[in-house]
Amino acid sequence: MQKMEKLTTNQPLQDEKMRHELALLEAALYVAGRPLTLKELGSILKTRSKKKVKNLAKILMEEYAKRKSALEILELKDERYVLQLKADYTPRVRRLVNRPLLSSGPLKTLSYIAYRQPVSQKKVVEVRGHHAYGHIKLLKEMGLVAGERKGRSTVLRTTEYFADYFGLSHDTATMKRELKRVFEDFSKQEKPKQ
Amino acid sequence: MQKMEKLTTNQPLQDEKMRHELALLEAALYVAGRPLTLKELGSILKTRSKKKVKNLAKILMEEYAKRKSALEILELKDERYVLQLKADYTPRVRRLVNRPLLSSGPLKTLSYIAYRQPVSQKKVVEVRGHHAYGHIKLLKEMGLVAGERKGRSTVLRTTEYFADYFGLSHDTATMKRELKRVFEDFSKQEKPKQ
Amino acid sequence: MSSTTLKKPFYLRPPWNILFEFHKLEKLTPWNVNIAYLLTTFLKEMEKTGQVDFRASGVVLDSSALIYLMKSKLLLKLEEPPPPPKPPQEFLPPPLFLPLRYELTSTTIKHLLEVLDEVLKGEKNLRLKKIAEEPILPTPSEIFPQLDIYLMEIERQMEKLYASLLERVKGAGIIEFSTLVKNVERIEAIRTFILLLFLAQDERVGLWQDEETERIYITVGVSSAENGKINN
Repeated sequence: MQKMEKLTTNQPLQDEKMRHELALLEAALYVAGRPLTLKELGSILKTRSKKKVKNLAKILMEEYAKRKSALEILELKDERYVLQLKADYTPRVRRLVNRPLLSSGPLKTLSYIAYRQPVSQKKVVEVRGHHAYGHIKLLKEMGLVAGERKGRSTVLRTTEYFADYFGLSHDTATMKRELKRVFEDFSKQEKPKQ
Repeated sequence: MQKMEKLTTNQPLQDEKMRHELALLEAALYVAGRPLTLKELGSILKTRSKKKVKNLAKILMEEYAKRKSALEILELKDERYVLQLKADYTPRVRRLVNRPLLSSGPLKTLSYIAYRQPVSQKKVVEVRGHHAYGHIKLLKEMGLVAGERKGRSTVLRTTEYFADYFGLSHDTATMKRELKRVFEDFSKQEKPKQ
Repeated sequence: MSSTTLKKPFYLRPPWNILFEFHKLEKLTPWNVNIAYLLTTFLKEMEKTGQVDFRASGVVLDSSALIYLMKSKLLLKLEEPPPPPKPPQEFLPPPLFLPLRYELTSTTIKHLLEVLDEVLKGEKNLRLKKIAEEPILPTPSEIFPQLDIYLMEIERQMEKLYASLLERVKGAGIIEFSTLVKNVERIEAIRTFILLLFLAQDERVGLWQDEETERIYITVGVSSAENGKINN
């Protein structure tokens, strides 16, 4: 808020225009429920200036970060932006979601694959049990995991869609580091509660 | 914000607790995407005090109203609360919305249940074919349809969420009249085209 | 020592007692038992005390064999390759919950009604198909739920037949039943006759039969009073 005031103190009209543009961005991100590119956001704002969209998106991101909201706006690797619920709140409100979500079994299999990738299907089933075959099928159907035949075995890894969905790097090594951090944060949060 | 500060200046811990509760409310309203009752909101906050939930909801509503957001929280007449996009923004961002609620098969089954409700599952399957079992499962998971055992058969009807989604009355008889009327108007409009 | 100890045979005292207490024997590490020493001293003691007891010797033999068996089992076990070292506990990351994002959906009430239109057409076809499959006179238990539809259908067929009769006799006149059902299937002829009965009951046509030829005649567009009644 401060930043904005500084920028626009002497331009009340400009300020109002900007507020409207920020609200439009917010509206776009809210209804889409998926990452939007600068181009898509620009088309809503009726501008071709990527720079302008980027600046506005940054301001909106900061505003969201400042107010202690349950929602966050993230910038993904390839200059895409997404509005979503902060992961911390997911377990508490999951049951209000009106669409089928993956249950914790397939999600555990997914995190194992993400963490150990590239990993053989055999290994995944060994660690996660026979149900994992069904989980892998489901995860493939959802486009989160891809399998590649190597000789007699299948090697599994997560897809780019997966990385985007979680706002993670497309580079496997970097992603695994990022995931490690996520898991560590997660265990820290979980333990005191139990 | 001012109100909150006044309330909790001397209770930084209390303040933090309240911020967390407000964020939980926001999370619940965001992911549900439909009006939630005080009871539903209370279950997320793990409280049975409707008064407490109501107070928190009011504070959140005011906060949303203060920041010039594209989103608003409204209190409906039956003490339900909803987070939604302000109507002004809909036309500008509508073209980003391209995912249907349901694919055509399940939507057909839903429309039939809505029109004929309360209707036995047997009858639905008879008219819609055996795929309808899967459709009904999905519709139940999505909270659009509810089933009730009556002797040896299951009677299906639509839920309040269904009514809210399509902007219809919660009262079944009224809803059916509304649907019938809209349907007749619709058929009249459609015919000249053919 | 008390007198009871003295009465006990020597071999129930240590170290030989171990050979007589199987439950203890099984718990021992067999390598700690010196069988040769136990057996030699057992024999010497027996000679010395003169307490020769073959049952005791038998038990000693049995116990010795058991200890040897335990030793050999252990030896065989040593031959087996050592179990592979347990792999370090695999780290199982917690479930990765997908970020929740609200997404406005594009389905409107108009879509719902569009598909409803199709579904209701399907329902209607199904109903008609059912009627066609059912016998003309449904079994009594089914009459009631289907009655309206059944009667509606009869009426529709009656109108159709009446219209066709009017056309054939060009407004008013007589037509022979056999002419009416010429080249139609037997079942269709029967259906037509039943419909004629309904029409006759409504006094819209007259039916009569020539007693000699047994031919049936239908009068159309003539008042019922002038018509003959069906002759049996």
